[in-house]
Amino acid sequence: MIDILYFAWVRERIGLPRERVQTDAATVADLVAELRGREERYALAFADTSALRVAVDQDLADFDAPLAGVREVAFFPPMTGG
Amino acid sequence: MIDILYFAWVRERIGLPRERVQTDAATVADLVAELRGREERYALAFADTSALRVAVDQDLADFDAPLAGVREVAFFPPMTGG
Amino acid sequence: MTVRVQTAAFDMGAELNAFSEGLEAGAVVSFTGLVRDAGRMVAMEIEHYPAMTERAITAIVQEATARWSLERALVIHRHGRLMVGEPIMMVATAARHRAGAFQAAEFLMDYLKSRAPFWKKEIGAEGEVWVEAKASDEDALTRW
Amino acid sequence: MTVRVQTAAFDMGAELNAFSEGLEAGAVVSFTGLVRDAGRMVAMEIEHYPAMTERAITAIVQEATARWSLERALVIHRHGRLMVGEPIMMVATAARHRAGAFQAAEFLMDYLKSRAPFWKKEIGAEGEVWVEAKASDEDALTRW
Repeated sequence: MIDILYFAWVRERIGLPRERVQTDAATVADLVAELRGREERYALAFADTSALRVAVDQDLADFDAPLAGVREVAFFPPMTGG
Repeated sequence: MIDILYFAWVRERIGLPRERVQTDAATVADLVAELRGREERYALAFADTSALRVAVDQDLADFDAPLAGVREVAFFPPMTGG
Repeated sequence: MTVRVQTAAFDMGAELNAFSEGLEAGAVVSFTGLVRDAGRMVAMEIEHYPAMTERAITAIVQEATARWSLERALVIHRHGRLMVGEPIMMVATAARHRAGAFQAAEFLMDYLKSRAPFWKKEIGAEGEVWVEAKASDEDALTRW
Repeated sequence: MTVRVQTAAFDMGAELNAFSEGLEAGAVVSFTGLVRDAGRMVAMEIEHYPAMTERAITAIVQEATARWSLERALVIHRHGRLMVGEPIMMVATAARHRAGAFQAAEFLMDYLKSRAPFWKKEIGAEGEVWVEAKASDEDALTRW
């Protein structure tokens, strides 16, 4: 089981801030492919991953990051702090 | 008549903060040569003009600046503000 | 090193004074970001990723502290609803000389802009819009 | 634009708050220089050239304001006798974006260091010594 978190417009498009999923995805990219296949709103949110950033267990990561042992994955647009 | 001002260690070496002099010096460099010839303390203060800065009528200037019409010349070491 | 992530407004002057109290360093630089009125904006809403935010900022501050031998560093960043003119965030750095204090503050700002998990939304009379990340902010990181 | 040359101490936090009051700009940078304890120093004495000081600083601030489209700029510089830990001077800049505010503040500092008519003397238990200008400060001007 992995907790998936969504922020900003990713959260708004998918319609929820977090969910817990059962997955055998080996990498973040595999997880994205799985989510895209679920429903139109996921397909829309993940249409262009170059517009997205990902954090794995609260550290910024790449989409090819492995998911073995991971508890939390977060998807969001490029950050706009400061 | 020109007012000559001295600051920081130039003032200390010469022993006064300002004086009024009658001079026919055409440039700052001519004035320096004239002052050097006066007394040992002036010769010491002006021994190395590369260690000095000059302002003419309260604007930073070069040693070859002309003195025609000038009312105030100031000599001091490189500034250390901030 | 102080890192605070909060919804409450803060008094930048009081923060600067508290930061500078008893310093041995000679140079203190501060940056404060204010909600700027970008047209018909009435407020700004800042979302963040609570579990990650302090951790990400702390890592950035530790890097700056080591790199520029800072005596102290401060980051305050707000989230939630902010009005036009209110302070959004503040960075302060204290170093022996001015070059280090300035560089560390700019480094912190560049990293906070693009690497700390905050997202800004402008709330206007006619709707809401997420602030888009600027390519120039991402580019700014390459200088460090 | 505010330029103040004074012997009195000042409250940097109160100055920063007053400076930022009602700004439209989004970015405020401040620099404060404090008397650093350089060994056995007990105080610092700052001499200046009254007729020239404000005029020289004003020219520098005008140049920075034009070059970085500053909404506001502030320079406070003290002279006379200062104790260790006291603020010597302060610069603040307000611009639309952070890059302009940072650059203008650094520019002002570089020019104040080498082009404003102040001379610092360190007063120690064993004597007094004029602070020597650093080649690095003169070099810093070449970047502008």
